Amino acid sequence: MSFNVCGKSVKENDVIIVFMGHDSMFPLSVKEGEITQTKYGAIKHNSLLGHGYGTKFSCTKGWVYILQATPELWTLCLPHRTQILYTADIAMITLQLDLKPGSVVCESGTGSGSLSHAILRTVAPMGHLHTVEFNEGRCNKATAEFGEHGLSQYVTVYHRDVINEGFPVENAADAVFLDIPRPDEAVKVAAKALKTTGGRFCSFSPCIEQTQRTCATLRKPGSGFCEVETLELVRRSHNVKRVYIPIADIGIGDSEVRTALIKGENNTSSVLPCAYEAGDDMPVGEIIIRTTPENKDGLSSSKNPKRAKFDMSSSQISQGGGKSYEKGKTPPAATKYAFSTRTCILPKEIYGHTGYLTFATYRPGLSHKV
Amino acid sequence: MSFNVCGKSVKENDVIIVFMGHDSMFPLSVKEGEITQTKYGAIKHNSLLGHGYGTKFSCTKGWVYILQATPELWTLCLPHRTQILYTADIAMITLQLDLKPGSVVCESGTGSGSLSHAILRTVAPMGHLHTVEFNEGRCNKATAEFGEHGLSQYVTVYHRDVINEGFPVENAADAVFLDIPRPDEAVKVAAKALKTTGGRFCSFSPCIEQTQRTCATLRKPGSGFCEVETLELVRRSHNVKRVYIPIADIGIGDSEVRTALIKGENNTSSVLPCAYEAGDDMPVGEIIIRTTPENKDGLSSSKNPKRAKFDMSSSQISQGGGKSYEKGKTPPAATKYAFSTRTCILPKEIYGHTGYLTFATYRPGLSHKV
Amino acid sequence: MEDGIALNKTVILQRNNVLKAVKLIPEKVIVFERMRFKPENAVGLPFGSVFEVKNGDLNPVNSSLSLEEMETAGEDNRNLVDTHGKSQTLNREDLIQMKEDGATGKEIVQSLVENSSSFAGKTVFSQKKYLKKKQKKHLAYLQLLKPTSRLICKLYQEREPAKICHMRIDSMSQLLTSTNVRHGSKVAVFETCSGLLLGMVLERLAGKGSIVNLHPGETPVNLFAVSHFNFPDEYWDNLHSLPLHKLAPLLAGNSFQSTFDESNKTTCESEVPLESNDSSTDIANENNSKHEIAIPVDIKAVENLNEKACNGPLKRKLSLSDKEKTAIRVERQKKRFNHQKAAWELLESRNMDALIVASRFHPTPIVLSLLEVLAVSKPFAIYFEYKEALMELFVRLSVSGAAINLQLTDTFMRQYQVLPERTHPHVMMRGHGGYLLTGIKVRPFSAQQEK
Amino acid sequence: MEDGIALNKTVILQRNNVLKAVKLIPEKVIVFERMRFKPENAVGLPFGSVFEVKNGDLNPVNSSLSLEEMETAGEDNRNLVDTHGKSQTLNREDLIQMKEDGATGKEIVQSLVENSSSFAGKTVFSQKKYLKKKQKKHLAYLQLLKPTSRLICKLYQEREPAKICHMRIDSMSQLLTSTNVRHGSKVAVFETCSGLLLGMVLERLAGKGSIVNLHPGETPVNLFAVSHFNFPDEYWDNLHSLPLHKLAPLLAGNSFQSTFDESNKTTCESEVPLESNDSSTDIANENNSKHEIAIPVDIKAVENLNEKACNGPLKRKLSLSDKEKTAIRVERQKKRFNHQKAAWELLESRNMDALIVASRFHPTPIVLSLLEVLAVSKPFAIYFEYKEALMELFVRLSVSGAAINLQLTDTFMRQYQVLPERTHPHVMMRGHGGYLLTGIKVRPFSAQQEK
Repeated sequence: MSFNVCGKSVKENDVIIVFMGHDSMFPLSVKEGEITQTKYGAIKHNSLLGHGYGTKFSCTKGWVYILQATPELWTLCLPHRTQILYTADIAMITLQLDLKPGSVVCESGTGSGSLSHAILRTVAPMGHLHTVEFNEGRCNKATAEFGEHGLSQYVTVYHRDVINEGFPVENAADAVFLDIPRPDEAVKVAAKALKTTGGRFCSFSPCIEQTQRTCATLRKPGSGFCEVETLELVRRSHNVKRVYIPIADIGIGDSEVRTALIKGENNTSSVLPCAYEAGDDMPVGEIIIRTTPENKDGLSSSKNPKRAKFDMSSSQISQGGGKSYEKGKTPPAATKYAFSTRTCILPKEIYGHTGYLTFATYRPGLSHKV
Repeated sequence: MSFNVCGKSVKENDVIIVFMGHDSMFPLSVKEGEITQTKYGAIKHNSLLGHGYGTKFSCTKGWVYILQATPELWTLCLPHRTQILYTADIAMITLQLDLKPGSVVCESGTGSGSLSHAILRTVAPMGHLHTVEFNEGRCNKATAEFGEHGLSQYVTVYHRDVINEGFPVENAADAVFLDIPRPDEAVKVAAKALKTTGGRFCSFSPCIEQTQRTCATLRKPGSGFCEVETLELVRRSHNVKRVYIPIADIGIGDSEVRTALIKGENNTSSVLPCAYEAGDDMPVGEIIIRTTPENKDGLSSSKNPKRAKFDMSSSQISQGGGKSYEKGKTPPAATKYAFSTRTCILPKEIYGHTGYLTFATYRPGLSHKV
Repeated sequence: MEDGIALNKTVILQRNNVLKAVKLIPEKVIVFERMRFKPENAVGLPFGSVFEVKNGDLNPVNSSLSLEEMETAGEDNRNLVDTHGKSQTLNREDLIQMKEDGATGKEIVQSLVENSSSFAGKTVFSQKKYLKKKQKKHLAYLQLLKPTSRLICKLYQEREPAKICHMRIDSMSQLLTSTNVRHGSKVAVFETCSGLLLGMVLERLAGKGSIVNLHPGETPVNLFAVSHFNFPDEYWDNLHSLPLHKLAPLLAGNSFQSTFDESNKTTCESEVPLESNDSSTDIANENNSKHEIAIPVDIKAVENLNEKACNGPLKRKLSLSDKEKTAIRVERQKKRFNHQKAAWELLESRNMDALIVASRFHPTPIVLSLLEVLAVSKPFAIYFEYKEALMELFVRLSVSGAAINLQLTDTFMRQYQVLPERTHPHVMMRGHGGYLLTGIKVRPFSAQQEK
Repeated sequence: MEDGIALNKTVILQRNNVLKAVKLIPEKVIVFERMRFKPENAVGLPFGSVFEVKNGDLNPVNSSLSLEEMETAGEDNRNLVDTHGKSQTLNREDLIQMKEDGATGKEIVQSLVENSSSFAGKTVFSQKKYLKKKQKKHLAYLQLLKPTSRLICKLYQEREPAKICHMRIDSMSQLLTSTNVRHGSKVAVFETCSGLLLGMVLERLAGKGSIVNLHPGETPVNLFAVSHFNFPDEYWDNLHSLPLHKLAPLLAGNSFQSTFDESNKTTCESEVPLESNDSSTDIANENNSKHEIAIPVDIKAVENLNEKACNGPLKRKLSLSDKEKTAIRVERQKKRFNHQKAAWELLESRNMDALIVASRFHPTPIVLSLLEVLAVSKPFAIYFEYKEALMELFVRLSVSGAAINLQLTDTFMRQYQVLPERTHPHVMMRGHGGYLLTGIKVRPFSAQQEK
């Protein structure tokens, strides 16, 4: 397989993704006779041949999933040679650069090729990517990777200094993307590379200073650029979890107290936890009643306590829990409650910033905006 | 009442908050004999006297709540003379400036007095606020307001240009707060105002350029400042709503189809909406079944359709809905479903930016950081 | 497509960040932002051209109105006295009179400046701000832009968010990227986003590959957004629509013939979608009827346009004889039948490359069913407005083992004002923006060496 | 309190953004970031002083180590060849030997630079970065800071977020502000945040007003954070603790006498909190036992410290006779009884000025009950880690009409690196941060002229 053509099962020279877990995957180029070691044991490439994509593959100490490579998976596990661009930014860049099959794109620098693969996916097979990188080592590695991924015919990698030497094409690009230290100094060469009939421009900068200079340069009268916009994306990935929230004892275990509160003149019945019977207003969760009050440490001893479960919005609570005391049975406060609900939890640490994206339209001679 | 002393009911000269709705409140200074017009009719001040705070007050065309003034309510309804500071920023400033009763604070500019009231609440009665404003009109209005609010003894308002003339006190302040166009030029006078034993500094700037210069000035060797930190707060207020999500017809109404899917070899039973019976995994909502299929436009005609309600995590669904077809009754797909859940919705537009807060510690002679 | 503004094509009108998509029909008056004009004068000019509306026509202008750049700021306001609008001596009636007398926008703005007692006392910054405000209001300038995914997204996001389930442009971009949509993909789509997603997918397929467009009711309800893209006719051949309620029969192993024999009767009798039972569908229908089926003149065009008619309606009416109407209906039904058959066969092969769902319906039953037709190792992406529904789907998919790399995400999109001395995030931002669930379908049971 | 570093007071230790609160006990060795030292040398110096640890002692230093400022950046990296750490000729053993030979941190860093083959080839920026990294690692420098609300919040937020229910500093600040806490307020608090909130409230009361500290179980579980503030003794007089499970009897109209007569027996027999039935309380208890009750020497101090003991435990042990122990226990119980009585009376008057709840327990029953003791027109603020519980409370309060100005909020807190040419938000930020519900209690029924 390559990034460009997909079979249903693994073939010699395919680049596959070995998926061991959400944050644990790696790319593998399948070569007859080779063996790759993983934490789940060895993978013999020969036994990979013909294995169906998207199915489990047994190693000696466990199993993994074998997946077809996509630019998105590649982004998650490519060898980092530089800071790379991630999915949210890549998606926005692709859309805002108006990319589609047939687009001609100039990129600098190539870096680790994270964005390049996504661009190629979108512009192939009729389009072309001219990608410029001034670090020779990276340049060579990227070229090799594109070859391995079957993308060579859609991309040309150039080793050059874009600011001083410019892009390799003129009046040819539909879009230019910059991810370099001094993007403002490359605005001119970007304009030169773009078609005189117009095109789109994007610069990615981690720092606001580069962004400020780039915007100022783009807005200079006569630059040919207009519709300058800057934005920033913070993508957050949520974990869905069931949480057990303990319900504190406010002292309604005593039946006299309970009676006084509910029937008394204090008008407080609506404010007490017996209000959990209210039914209709009850919400996004359920009350768990530990029916064996002896089991004092039920919650701490197990994350999934054996429980009698009652949904508060159904009428069952009144039979199994809440209202029972009114029928003369044991007051439910003698048991322990916990509230259970599904919730979304953000990871403790998240990426709070990747970079500023500055977009502009190149429209020489028409650079005014109403 | 004043901001500083609270009675239980309204007295002459009290400044009260007339609360008509979440985004609709205004302050009122109660004066015998006066009348104030509202959209719910006239408020005669005489009948306000003695009215209990936190209770409803009837106007001719409706009613309002009469509330005690607090700095937070004042912030929501004060007369805007400038851009004002809001609760999240105010709270952070108060905490990070180490304010407490007894603190001496210098502020510039006074602006509309939104922050000033919060500072006074915290530093009174032992502390003092020196607040500087270079616009004479605002200066006078703020002075008058502080008087009206019973705060005069804790605050002094100065009409001066803080950058050129400095703060009115030297070696006296525990904290300095700046909200002026060129805060970097006031760093020196801030240092002068602060106690030589040390203190805290904060500058609020809407733009990053001011923030950059302020940080650079604070970090200059010999400035006396250290622990420079910049942060930004975006506070979002959620609406809690019940939403009704329609369930699309995927064509399981036909009992043959249903039978084939559930009992067939296609192994797809787990993927169908009858899977709503699964029970334990069901979630944060409920299915509403419109039991009268004739009532075709039930959902559109009313936001709260008359409904037979079944909670999906209770076993009742199997009797009332999902499983019934297995017992030879009408397949439930002949009825229409909707899924109902509580959710949080952000307003269409929210404040995405107020300003950058830069904090620093003044510690002359010890301005290094390990 | 690069040839510039042309009649019978859609353009995007822009004035002061207000966007509108409109088809340029010869001689037909366009109304936009209180301006009324015919399109003819714009024909042949490049996209991006600026026009002033005068006497109901578009007049190309080339003045540099770049008011964005104001070099200085931060002047203080110690001497500012708020005049509460009392400094302007021209009143509303004066302005109306001037316009009736044929004054241009520029002349009006000039008069306003001359009659402002406070203008001279303002700082340079304030003067420019004042000028800009007045020019915005009084200059009848507008720009004609080329419709692109980006602009059409922006247009819906800003103007009619309810018609695209309140999706923001960042979610839209991620739907396409995370499902690896590209030239030649076979994509299953269920959307109630006015066709916007279909249009974006069609653009990336660029004439190769296929879309199976599942839709509620009997006929595709509202594909208005697709018509904005000015796609070449052959693009439409890749769009195959099928009612969602045919999905369960298909999955149950029924044949196309048996499933459609019955329902076709119903379809012929009533063309009204059966699912139109809430307000949002109603709006869609209304929209649909507004832009009714195009009626072509010669017989070749009939075929072409009818084909489009099945997918995306055009906007023109002509009076036709009953016979002609019948012929067109028959032709249309045949086309639809062929597309439905193609859709059926694509789904039956259970080998789709991507699945995208973005609708106002609960995603769980739809996604769980459509996952059946997605090939293993292929990505899917689901947008929904409320987190709770996606949380449910997330848990179901996790438990089932049918998908890996599951991610429930939202994106915080901040737009910035980057101007000298005034750089900061936009003060107002869109709050409500929806959630995405993405993942990759796998076969959960172990099958070493499945070939 | 401004007098600088003193023994028997708490200070905050800081090194490379790592904070720790520690009480300076005479002659007692402090362990912090692998450094071990006695506190004596710091006594009398101003807060903020920097020390180097040498031979188990603190040595004041005044070198300007300000490495934050690096003036240039943006040099390109075209000639960079990654050496993967092979450029350093000193190995780990060499460094250990140097330290054993008594080399200072500075000397070690200097050697590292001299033995780095790539240092000279680096850009100025990279050189500084390298130096900073090495200095951080090898210089045994630390700073002694004054404990303030801000630093104690930061400390818990960074080091032990679970002990303060994962509350961030922005939420903490808003809890105090939105409830209008000030000198003289009567505040009802229910927290399981190690006493951090109680400490912050006590600081703002500054010796006037009262806190009623409701707590789960029979005795206040963990008030460790309060002891960090170095409050004067009289501040503690304002803190009155009462078990939460006395709340319903109080609201039911029971008398203090009748409610406590029974339960006091139990209390005397078992001091273990009854509510300690999940892991988070267990941690708290452990913590509590680690910092056991201070045992004073003279009889006056007994009273003082016992009082504190009821509220916030100190850290010292002495061996005492059984008789002394009994005397102390009796004294303690008497104090506690008085505080409970004061708390009871405050709540009974149903005239509290503010209500703050921030715990790991479901807020609904707690808040609905405690609202009963809040005066009308007074604000309350509730923190909870999960949105769903607050959504529920929000709806209940809305429906009941008992509160207005209800706001369910979360805050997006972004920290920035503002350095020349390198200004941007921090790349990593805290994700999970909890939610706030704020509002004002009102009397929902109409009562014109209630006096």
